[in-house]
Order: sequence, then C-alpha cells, then structure tokens
Amino acid sequence: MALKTESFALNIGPLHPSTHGVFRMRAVLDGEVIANMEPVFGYLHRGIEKLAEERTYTGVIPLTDRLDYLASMSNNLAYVLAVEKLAEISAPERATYLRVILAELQRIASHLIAVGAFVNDCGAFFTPFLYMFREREKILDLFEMLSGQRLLYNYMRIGGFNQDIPDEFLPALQKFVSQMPGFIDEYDRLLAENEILLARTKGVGILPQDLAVNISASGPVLRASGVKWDIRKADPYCGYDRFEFDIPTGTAGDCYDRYRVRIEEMRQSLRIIEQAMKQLPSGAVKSTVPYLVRPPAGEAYAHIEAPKGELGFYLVSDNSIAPYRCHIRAPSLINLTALRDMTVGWKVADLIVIFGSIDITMGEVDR
Amino acid sequence: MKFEHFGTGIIKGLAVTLRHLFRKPITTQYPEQKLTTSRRARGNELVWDITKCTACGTCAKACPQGVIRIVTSAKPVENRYVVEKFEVDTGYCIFCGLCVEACPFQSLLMGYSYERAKYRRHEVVHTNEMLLPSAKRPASGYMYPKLAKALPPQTLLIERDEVKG
Amino acid sequence: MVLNPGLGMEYHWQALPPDWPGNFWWHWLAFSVIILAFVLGLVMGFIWLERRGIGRFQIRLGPNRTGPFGLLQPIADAVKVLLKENIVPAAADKIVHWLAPLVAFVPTLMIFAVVPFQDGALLADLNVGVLYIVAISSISTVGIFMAGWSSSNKYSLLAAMRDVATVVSYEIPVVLSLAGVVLLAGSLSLNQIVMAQDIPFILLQPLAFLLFFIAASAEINRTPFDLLEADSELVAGFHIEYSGMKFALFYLTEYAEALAVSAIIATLFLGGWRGPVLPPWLWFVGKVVAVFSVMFWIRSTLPRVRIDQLMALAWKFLLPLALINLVVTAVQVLAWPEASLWAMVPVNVAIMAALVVTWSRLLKLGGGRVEV
Amino acid sequence: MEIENIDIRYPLPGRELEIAEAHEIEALKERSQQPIPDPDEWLDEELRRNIVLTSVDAVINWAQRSSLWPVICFPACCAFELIASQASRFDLSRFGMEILRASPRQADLMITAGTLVWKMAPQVKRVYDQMAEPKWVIAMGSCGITGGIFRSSYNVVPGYNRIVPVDVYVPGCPPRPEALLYGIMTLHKKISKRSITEMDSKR
Amino acid sequence: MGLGIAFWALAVISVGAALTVVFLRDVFRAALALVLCFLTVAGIFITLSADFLAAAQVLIYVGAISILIIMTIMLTRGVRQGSPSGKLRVPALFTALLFFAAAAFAVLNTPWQIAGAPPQEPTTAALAGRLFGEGGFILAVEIAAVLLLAIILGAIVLVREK
Amino acid sequence: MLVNYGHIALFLAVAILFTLTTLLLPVTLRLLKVIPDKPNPAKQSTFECGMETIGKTWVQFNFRYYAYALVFLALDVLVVFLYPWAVNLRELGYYGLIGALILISIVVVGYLYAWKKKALEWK
Amino acid sequence: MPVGLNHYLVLSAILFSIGLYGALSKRNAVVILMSIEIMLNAVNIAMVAFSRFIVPALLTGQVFAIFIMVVAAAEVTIGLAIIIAVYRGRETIDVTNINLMKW
Ligand code: SF4
Ligand code: SF4
Ligand code: SF4
Repeated sequence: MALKTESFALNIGPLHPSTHGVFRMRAVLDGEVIANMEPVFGYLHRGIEKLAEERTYTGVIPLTDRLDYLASMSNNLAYVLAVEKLAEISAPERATYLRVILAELQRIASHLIAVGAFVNDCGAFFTPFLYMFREREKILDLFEMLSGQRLLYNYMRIGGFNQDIPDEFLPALQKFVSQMPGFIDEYDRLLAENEILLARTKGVGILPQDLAVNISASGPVLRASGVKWDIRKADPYCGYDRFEFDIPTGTAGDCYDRYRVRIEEMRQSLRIIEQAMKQLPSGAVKSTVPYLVRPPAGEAYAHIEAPKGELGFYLVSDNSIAPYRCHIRAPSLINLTALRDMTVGWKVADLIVIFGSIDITMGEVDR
Repeated sequence: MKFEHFGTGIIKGLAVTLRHLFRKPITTQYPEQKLTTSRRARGNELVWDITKCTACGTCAKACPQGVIRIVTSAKPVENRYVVEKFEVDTGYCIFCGLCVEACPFQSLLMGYSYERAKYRRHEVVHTNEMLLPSAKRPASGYMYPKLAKALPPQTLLIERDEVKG
Repeated sequence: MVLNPGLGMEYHWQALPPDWPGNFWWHWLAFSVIILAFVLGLVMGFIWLERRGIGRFQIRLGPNRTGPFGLLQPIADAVKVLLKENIVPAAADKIVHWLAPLVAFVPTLMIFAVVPFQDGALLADLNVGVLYIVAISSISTVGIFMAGWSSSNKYSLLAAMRDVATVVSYEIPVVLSLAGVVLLAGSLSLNQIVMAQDIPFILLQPLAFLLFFIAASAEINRTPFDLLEADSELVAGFHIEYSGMKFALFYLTEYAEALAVSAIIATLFLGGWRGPVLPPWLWFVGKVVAVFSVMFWIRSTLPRVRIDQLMALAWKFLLPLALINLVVTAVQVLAWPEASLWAMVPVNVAIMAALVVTWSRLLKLGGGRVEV
Repeated sequence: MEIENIDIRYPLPGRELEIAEAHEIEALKERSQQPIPDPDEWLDEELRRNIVLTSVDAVINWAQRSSLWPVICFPACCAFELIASQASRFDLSRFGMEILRASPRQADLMITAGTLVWKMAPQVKRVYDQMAEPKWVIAMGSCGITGGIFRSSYNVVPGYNRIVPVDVYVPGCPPRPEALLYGIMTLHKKISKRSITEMDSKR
Repeated sequence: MGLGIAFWALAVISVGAALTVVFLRDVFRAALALVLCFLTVAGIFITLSADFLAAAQVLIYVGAISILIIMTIMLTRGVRQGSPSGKLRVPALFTALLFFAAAAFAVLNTPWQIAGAPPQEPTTAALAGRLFGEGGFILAVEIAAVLLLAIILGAIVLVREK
Repeated sequence: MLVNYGHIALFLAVAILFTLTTLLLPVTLRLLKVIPDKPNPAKQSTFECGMETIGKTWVQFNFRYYAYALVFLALDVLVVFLYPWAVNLRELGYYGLIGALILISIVVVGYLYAWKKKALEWK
Repeated sequence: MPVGLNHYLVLSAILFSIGLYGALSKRNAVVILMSIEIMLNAVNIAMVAFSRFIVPALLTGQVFAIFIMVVAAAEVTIGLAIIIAVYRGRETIDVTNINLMKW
C-alpha cells in the first residue's frame, strides 16, 4: 500500500534476547517490513588478534578458546595446526585421531546450540533448546573429563595434547555415540515436520548459490545453498581422508535447509567419531616440543572446517617466542555478510529467524 | 520429506514433549546435591604447596596473564629463597592451568572446588596462607594423574539420563 | 432494597443458602469479593502450575524452593513486584500509561461475573451471557493497545499494531464458533448452556471447539500466537516500559485471560460443573485446569507464527470453517431435532475431520509457507 | 517482495550516529577511570531492629530473594554458562529465576556474563540505569571482575565495577554453573540483611 | 432508585466523555474518550432493559469501530498536533445550542403516551422473532446485508492501491 | 433481569477498586519511603536494546492490514444479526434458516470478493 | 423524580448536540467521524427509550437501533476508507485543506 507513512529506524540489539550476544542491527522498518538493514559490529571487539602478538605461542591457546566459545576445541585445533605448520612439528598419530574425535564432538555440541537457538528465535518456548542443551551437557561432561573445564578447554597443545585421555573417556564416548542418534531422531520428530516451523522457515531468507559463493560463505550456510564444499574433503587435515562421511547439502538455501544441514551434519559427525574410535592407536599424545616454541621466520595458514565454516589462522613468525602477526579468518563474520541481502523485504520476525539460521558467535565476529 | 498431512507434525511434536513429561528431570539440585566434577577439574582457585616451592618463578613466567606475584626474601636461607608473598588474583586468573603445567617442583596445583563468590573485590585475591591446601581446598588432579586417581569419578549426565530417544 | 420497583422484577438465585448473613447488597458484595479472590487464587495457581508444568516438559524441576513445592513462588513474585520502583518513561503519555493496566485487567475480571462455578453459583445469570463475554473481552485489547501506544517505544508500538491485527482477525472466528454452541443450546445464558449439555458439546461441536480453541488462544496471545510479547522479536512487547505493579497487572491479565478462556471452554464445551461423584465446583476447576494444561503443553512445544500467517490462518481457515460449521449445525438442529445426541457425535466428528482435511488440502496449508 | 516508495534512509546518517556514539563512549571512559566502590559498608554492621520490623523485613527479603529476575546481558562466553545454569541440568528456575526479562524495567538482577568492551559500556550502563530499584549486580567471570584474559586489551573495560556497583564477584573463566549458583546464594544472603527502614538507600 | 443512580452516573459520564471527544486536542485520547462514551451508552441501554442491544453496542462500537478509528489515527499523520477547531467554531456552537434548545423544548412539551407495561424480557429471542420471524423485518435484514456487501466492496475499492 | 446487571455493576466496582488499589499501593509505599524512587534521565529514557532511540519514538505506521479491518467490521455486524437468530432458531424454523442463509451468503459474497481482490493478503 | 422517558430524550439531545458541534467545528476528518458516531449513538438512545417506554412489547425501537448500528458501521467503514484514500493522495486529513474538486 503506497501510503506515505514514515519508515523508522529501530535498533535491534545489542542487548536483545535473540542476537546471540551483542550484535546490533540498525533496521529501517516500514511497518513490520525491513526496508533496510545495517549490521553494526564491534560490541565485543576484544582485540584477540592484537593480544596474540604479546603472548607465547602456547599462551595464545587460551585466547583462541574464547574466539568461538561454543567451539573451543575447533579453534584450538585450527591454531595448533597453524603453529605446527609454521614450526614444522607433527603431532603423533594418536593425537591426530583424538583431535578428529574432539573436533567432531565439538561440531555436534555447536550445532546443537545453533539449532536450539534457531528454534528459539522462531519463538519456541525454550523446549527444543533445552533438549538440545541436555545433549550438549553430555558432550561438555566428556570434555570436562579431558580438560577439567566445561566451556573453554585449553586442552590442545602444539604437537599434541597436554595429557592423555583418562581411561573412562572412551567407554563414556561409546555410550554417547550409541545414544545420540536416538536423540537426533527425537529432535526430528519434534521439529522437522512441525507446520509452524516449516511455515516460518521454508523459503525464508534464501541465500542464492552464486551469492553464497561470492561472499565466500562457508560451512552449513554455504552447503545449505547447494554448494558441496567442505574443507574436510577439499583439503583434508588431521587425516580426514581416512574416514568415510557424506557432506549434506541443501537445495533451496533457505533457513529450513540450513537447519536440516546442521541436523544431518551431526549424524555424519557421529559416523566419523565411530570410525575414529575404532582406529584409535595407542602411543604418546604429544611429540617432543620445546617448552617455548620458536618457529623459524615465515608465515603459515591453516584452516579447518569449524562448526560454523572455514576457520583459518594466518600466522607470521619472526623467530621469536610470540607470533608477529596473527590473523583469523572467522567464518561467523564472513557468513554474516549476506545478512542484509537475505533480510531486506522480510518482516521483523523473519529477520530474527534468518539471523538465527546463520549461527554466529559474537566472540568470533568481533574477535 | 512429505508434508501432506495437515497438523501431524504438530501432533508429533506434542507427543515428544508429552513423553518428556514422564521422564525423570535431569536437574541436580545444587546446594543439596552436587555434581562431582572431573578429576582434572580446574576449579576457581589455585593450590600452592609452600614446602615444595622454590620460588623459581617459572609459574609466573608461564602465566599468560601475569596473575602470579611472587616476592621472595632478598637473601637465600639455606641455599633457598624464602617466599614472602605468593599472590594470585583469582579475579584476574583465567584458570587455564598453564602455570600448573609449568611448575617444575610440583608445588602449584589447580584447586578442585569452585565456590569462591565474594562480596568484595579484594577478597578474591588469594595470598600465601589462603593458597595452602587444606580439607576445604583440595587439589585437583589436573596434570597430576596420581592425584586424579584418588579423586571420586566424575558424574556423567549420560549415565544418569538413560532413556533412549 | 429493590432495584426498580416499577418494573416488577424478580430475581432467582440459587447460589447461596437463603440464610446468608446480612443485608442483601452486602451479600452480593461479599460474593463479588469471593469470586475475585477465587479468580485471583486460581490465577496464582495457574502461574505456579505453568512454571512447574513447563519445567517438567523441559525435564527440569521448576520453582521448588519457595515454600512447599514452590507453591509460594507467585506470592514471592507479587511481594517483590509490589516493592519495585515505578518507572514512567519521560516521553510516555502518562495518563494513558497509568490507565492501560486498569483497562486491560478489569474487563478480564468481568468475564468471571457470568461464569457458573457450580450450579447457580454465578454472580449474574445474564440472558446474553455469551455475547457479554465476547463483548467485554474486546475491551481489554484496548487496554493492551493503550499500553503499547503510550509507552512511546517502537517495540511496544509494533506490539500494539500486532494487537490490532490479532483482534481484527480473531474476533470473528471466536464469535462464530461460539454461535454453534448457542444454536445447540438455544440460549446465551451460560448456566442454561451448561444445563443443556447432557453430553458435552465438545462431542457435538468438535469443529467449533477446535476453532474456538485456536482462535481464543490467538486472541489472548498464548503461544503459538504470542506475537504481542514475542520476546525473541519484540524484546518484551507492549509492556516493555512497564515496571513494578503495573507490569504485574499485565502479567496477571495474561493469566487471567488464559483462565477465562479455559473457564469458557470448560463451560461451553466440556459441560461446566456437571459431572458425577465429585462436587460440582471441583469438576469445574478440574476441567479448567485440564484445558489450561493443554495450553501450556502447546506453549512448551510450538514455535511462534508470523503476523501474516497469523492473519491468514484466521481469515482463510478459521473464518470459512466457522461459517460452514454454523450452517451445518443450523441444518442439523432443524432437520433432526429429535435425533439422539449420541448418534450425532460420530457424524459431527466425521464432518469435522472431512472439513479440516479438505480445507487444508485446498489451501495447501500443510507444506511450506502459508501461501494462501 | 519489493519495496517501493519507501524511504530506506536512516533519520540520521550512519556516520553521525557513530560519531555521537563515540562521544558517548569517550565521556563514559573519562568518567570511569576509578572503580566504583563495592556497596558493602553496611554488610558487617549488626542491625538493631524491633520484632515487628524484623518479621516484615524477613518477609520482604524472602520475597525479594526468591524472585530475582535477571536481565538479559549476555556479551560473551560466560553467557553460555549462565544459560547452562538456566538449562535443565542446573535449573535456575528452582530459585524462581527462570523469568529472564529482556526489558530492564522488570528485572532485579544483572548477571554480567561476559567481557565488556568500551563500545558496549554505555549500553550496559544505560540498561543498569534503567533497571528499577532495588537491583543487584553479580560480576560473573574474570572478565566481569577485572577484564580477565582481555584486560590488557585497548578496548576492554577492566571490570564491570568501573561502570556499575557490583554486589557479588564470582571468579572463574567461566565459572561453572554451580559456582554461579553459589554466587547467587551469596547474594541471597546479602539480600537477607536488608532492612525496610533503609530500603531507600542503595543497599 | 438504583436505576436512577445508574442513569445519572452513566449520563454524566457519557456527556463528559462526549465533551472530551470534542474538545480534546490529542486525537488518540479523544478516541479513548469515545470508547468510554460508547461504553456508557451501552450501560444506558441496559437501564432501558435492552441487554442484547447493549452487548451489540459494545461488540460493534467498542470492539470494532473504535479499533478502526484508532487504527486510522495511527495511520495518518498528526496524532500529536491534534485536532484544531476550524473557523466555523462559533457558528457550530451556536447551531448545536440552537438544536439542543429546540429538541429539549419539543421533548418536554410533547405529551408522550407512556405505556405502563413492563419491558419485554428476555430481548434476544424476541428480537430474533422480530428480525427473522414471519412478518418481521426480514427484508430489512437482507437489505442490511446488501449494505454490508456494499461497504466491503466499496471499502476495498477505495483502499486498494491504484 | 436488571438486578443481574446490578450485580455486575457491583462486581465492576469491586474489580476497579481492587485494580486501583494495586496500582496505587506502590505510590503510597513510595511516599512512605519503602519503595525507592530514584529517577534519573537514563532511567526515564526509552529502552531500545540499550541504545538510544534513533529519531522519534512515535511514528506513523504503515500497517498493511487495513482491508482486513474493513471486512472485519462488516462481519462483526453480521454476527450481531446471527446471534439472536441462533438463539431462537428452533422457533423460527426453516423460514428463519433460509432468511439467515440469504443473509450469510450475501455477506460471504463480499468476503469472497475481498479474498479474490487480494485484500486478505498482507502485502 | 423517577427516571422517565424525558430524561433519556434530553440526554440523547445533549449528546446529539455535542456531536453536532464536533462534526461542524472540527477540522480533523477522523474527529469529525467520531463526532458523527456520538450523534448516531444519541439517536440510538432515543430509539431504545421510545421502544422501552411507549411500545415495550414490540421492540421496534431496538430493531431500529440495530439497523442504525449497521448504518453506523457502514458509515465509519466508508468514511475511514475515504480518509485513507484522500490521505494517500494528499497527505492530510484536515478537511479545510481537502478540496475534493481538485482531488
Ligand atoms: S591458571 Fe592460568 S591465568 Fe591462572 S595463574 Fe595459572 S597460568 Fe595464570
Ligand atoms: S613454578 Fe612452582 S616452584 Fe617455581 S615458584 Fe612457581 S610454584 Fe614455586
Ligand atoms: S571470564 Fe572467561 S569465560 Fe567469561 S567472558 Fe571472560 S573470557 Fe569468557
């Protein structure tokens, strides 16, 4: 209706229940419809990249924990891979397999939060979220068993791990892996065919394939748009080529596809964990690394498929005990680039849903 | 997937929640029931054994935060420097455990307990005596497998929540 | 004292024993206060029940440390809220801001004046009972609108607009689906409708029940239609700027409305206070609690719909079906006045199933967005 | 879905908004060089109260501590331990705290779950200011207490007590949910010491 | 006597509300006063034993018309700038007073034939008989339906975008 | 019948009294200095996710459901006709039924027209 | 003095006059509509009062009142639709500024 009403600017965030932290969107609304939208970053800019320059290589690991705090293990992995590449250290076989297991567990944990929060953004009253949180708690238990912390593990070290896994870890993991598919089926029953969820997400926030590639999106956001791209397959690290798994992709690139892709990825991760558990060799978990790592001058880039997409660490060394420069390719930030294109023309409620479907962590966006 | 049948998805979802109604809540009622933390728990404090400490300062150097402040006596006594002040600001420490990993004399350990909320900012700074191990301040087995063995096994949710989905 | 001597009015009330103490008006005043207390008590109970119930749905415990089983939790909340500071935003329209909770809360309470808690235990057995309920409840949306508008906050303004949209869409389905019941009972008086229910009308009017349940939950903004206070979108919705007791009144209104809808459903569709063995009022409360439990069961399961879907549902699904239901019922009433009620049950259930399925197929409501 | 005839510009250009924000941040930075002292002067003193007042106090304090509604303030990692304590396993709702209010007007408690950076500080301060009295603050995590691992960063507020008075400090990075619960119970103890005669003053 | 109290109270409130509608500058508040006015008129219907009509009044006027009016206020500019009076204020006042004088004079000087019979109760069923029964106003009802049809069509034509 | 409305008036009075008490009790308590009252400019400003509001807070809204409202009003009036009819249908018999059916169908024509013209669409 | 027909009629006249004044003097089209609603309500009161006091058994006045409500609804709907239409074209609802001939 071409009524000459005013459009008005509205702050959504930073202190908004469903902005996953402190993201701020300056939206111009025309009634309920988004006429324009501008993301404002920086409400959690903690200067991780800068701080990394004044710490020893080992001392940076706690910092990377706090990057995407829902996937600390993945961040640790990406970072230690980069340092290992830089210093030409290789981790023992057992450590490599363990890293795969932990990274995949972490992916499940992160996707659980992503899906749960996403359904919450659609307006469900916490129930799916809490069910998923329950499973995440189980994973956190496992991680706590390894590292002593529930959220920020600081468990990986350059060249392996700081301690070996305790004896009770593998049985517990086995139990988890055998139970988890049942729970995923339960989520599917709860959500996948729910008419309201379908109505809210199908066809909403479509990210076309070419746009997704153009903004260099990665992770489930990219795969939901139908691009079969996964670093675990494209550039295998940690011996991912030894495992058999599929890359789920979507077709439409809408919010529902992103949700489905995440659910499917959890199943695939379980597959990987099972295989890795079977093949897990014994031996040391840490190769001999000097106490203070002092890589030769040079640069290295290592990337992994973190739960949210391609997480890369670019390190420059000047042969001192601290990185000269550390740059992080944060998938959350880059996936967010598409937000404006996806939301303009949709309603406020859709904005929240679309935003939730991208799944970001502010710690990674603002660093 | 087919979405032919109107309302069935909603009914399925309702069935799932209804089934959960009859499951046992997984809640741990904290002050009365406590979860046993991991044997390697990194609790919210450090435990420091004054008898073993040689005031070498490795921990302070290893700490990425610079949390640990060590003041030693100016002169060695019996070939040893006496620690006059060993101070950890738990409000600043991030409990990463790097200092524990670094200590060559096994005199610094992660604490096992976590109930350390305080009313005042200065109360969260732990100094000498406050850091010593005691019954109320057990040390955890972080980096010390022998200690870990002695601790009770961790409560796992997966053991408790047996119901299969 | 007689209200209107010239008109020869007579009143018939069976509510309380005739030796009720004191003067006539005092008696009714006391009765009003009792009803008010009863309603407030039930509302408090509902708040507790919902928090505990949702807790159990979410495999946790819910409030259990305040009093036995956490029963005192609503009271603690009430006392706390009473002692909160009262903030009125400088930019707000102050008079409207203060009046809004009143306008929202009082009409909701007024609904209970005509609800029979047991045989004859109602304040006023109005001849236009059902219409009275429908009419009076439309006032409280004005209150909510006032709240949203006067706060001078864009979020609450959005909520106010959504309020209007909901009212505009759902008033008609509510009223039309109730008309089916009225047709069967041949009266608007709630007590007489209860008396007419030899078998609960939910069996005779399953479609009307379904439509009314959906439409009424939308009208009182229960999940999945809680767009007014959609906290994941509008932060807190229309009461975003309300604090202290004013906020508490809105909170109460929300639950009082839920109670009202449950009571209406119990009365009109579930046979009200009628039932064997147990005392009537217990039956009534039991039915109300059952309906409310279904409400929070739904709340704990479903996501929220979007505003245009909300309206599409009302206009393209509920309204036509309500009209069809009305006509079908009218024909039934006239064509088989003598037919046994039980015989009509399967017929009506079949009609409902057929209508719902065809209609949703027709509009492809099931899959994807509601593209109707 | 196309949009026509609609002014998609902001009422103020983005640049001006940002400049205004920067000024606000600088002003706040200027004002918060020193930590706000902990509101604890009255904690240790023993109150002499008569019996009536004592029981009234008991009721009021019981009510206030039994229904602490936290405001949403979830900047960073600690938020997920806060959410974990809301979730089924630890279940804050046992304390009557599951009602997370997004609007500060209706909240009583601010749990500062995460790192505060200067850009965010004015917002947090405003939310704190907008909370209705009586209100409490729990500084959760090292970041809440001192800025934690990020304290040496150029952009991080060294502790929430620079901008809001903090009632309880909960160390940890992040504190376990139990540690947070312990902090909340510590706060309960503090609330129990309030007295109606002095409610008007900040305590 | 109760009736008398009710009448006077309702009358005073309704006149006050009506005056507020006319004299208040803030259009939104004026609309709220209008709601109050409608409600009191419903009350007056009740004192006249027309309970169905009272409910209909609340349903239509409060539930629908005032919502529509509020909506229009929101949609159009100038809520705050209010509703200024036009140049015609003084003549309008004069006309209104004149009308009132004439009407009051006529009312008070007509010898109404008051019927002593009690009012019809209950009204709903009786109204149905009058509206839909044989020999009732069924034709008028159908015409009303046509009117409703006309307003739907007309309104949609008017509101639709060109 | 009227006495019933007397009761309702009574209940209305009680309800209003109760609500007013709950609204005014905090005001009284504030005067007694039990409830704190510390206004400050920030507290009285608008809450918009922690930011200051951009532009005016009262805006003219473009809501796109005006056509719904117009149809709604017409249907609301229809309901007023249908209720007495529904109450008394048994006595009115088929004459009343047919009359009402004509009534409904005429209005439904308008409703269908609105549907057809996409007035029931949120544009 | 018991309340009788005259009371109601005079009340009706008062409300009608107020509405008349508003309708004539106001410039905001919405307020004019509101005033007209008051006038219609006043008429309704008179109708019902006549019905109640003169032909209590017949309810003709009430039937008329229902029809007046129908008309009122129609009037409001069309009136507001026109306001919207005019507003869309001219961005004002001030009747003195609306020159329909030019529109
Ligand atoms: S735990 Fe980490 S931050 Fe704390 S003192 Fe040890 S090394 Fe420093
Ligand atoms: S490293 Fe160990 S021995 Fe050396 S100062 Fe630290 S605690 Fe003492
Ligand atoms: S204290 Fe630790 S966990 Fe908490 S926000 Fe700071 S860095 Fe994150």
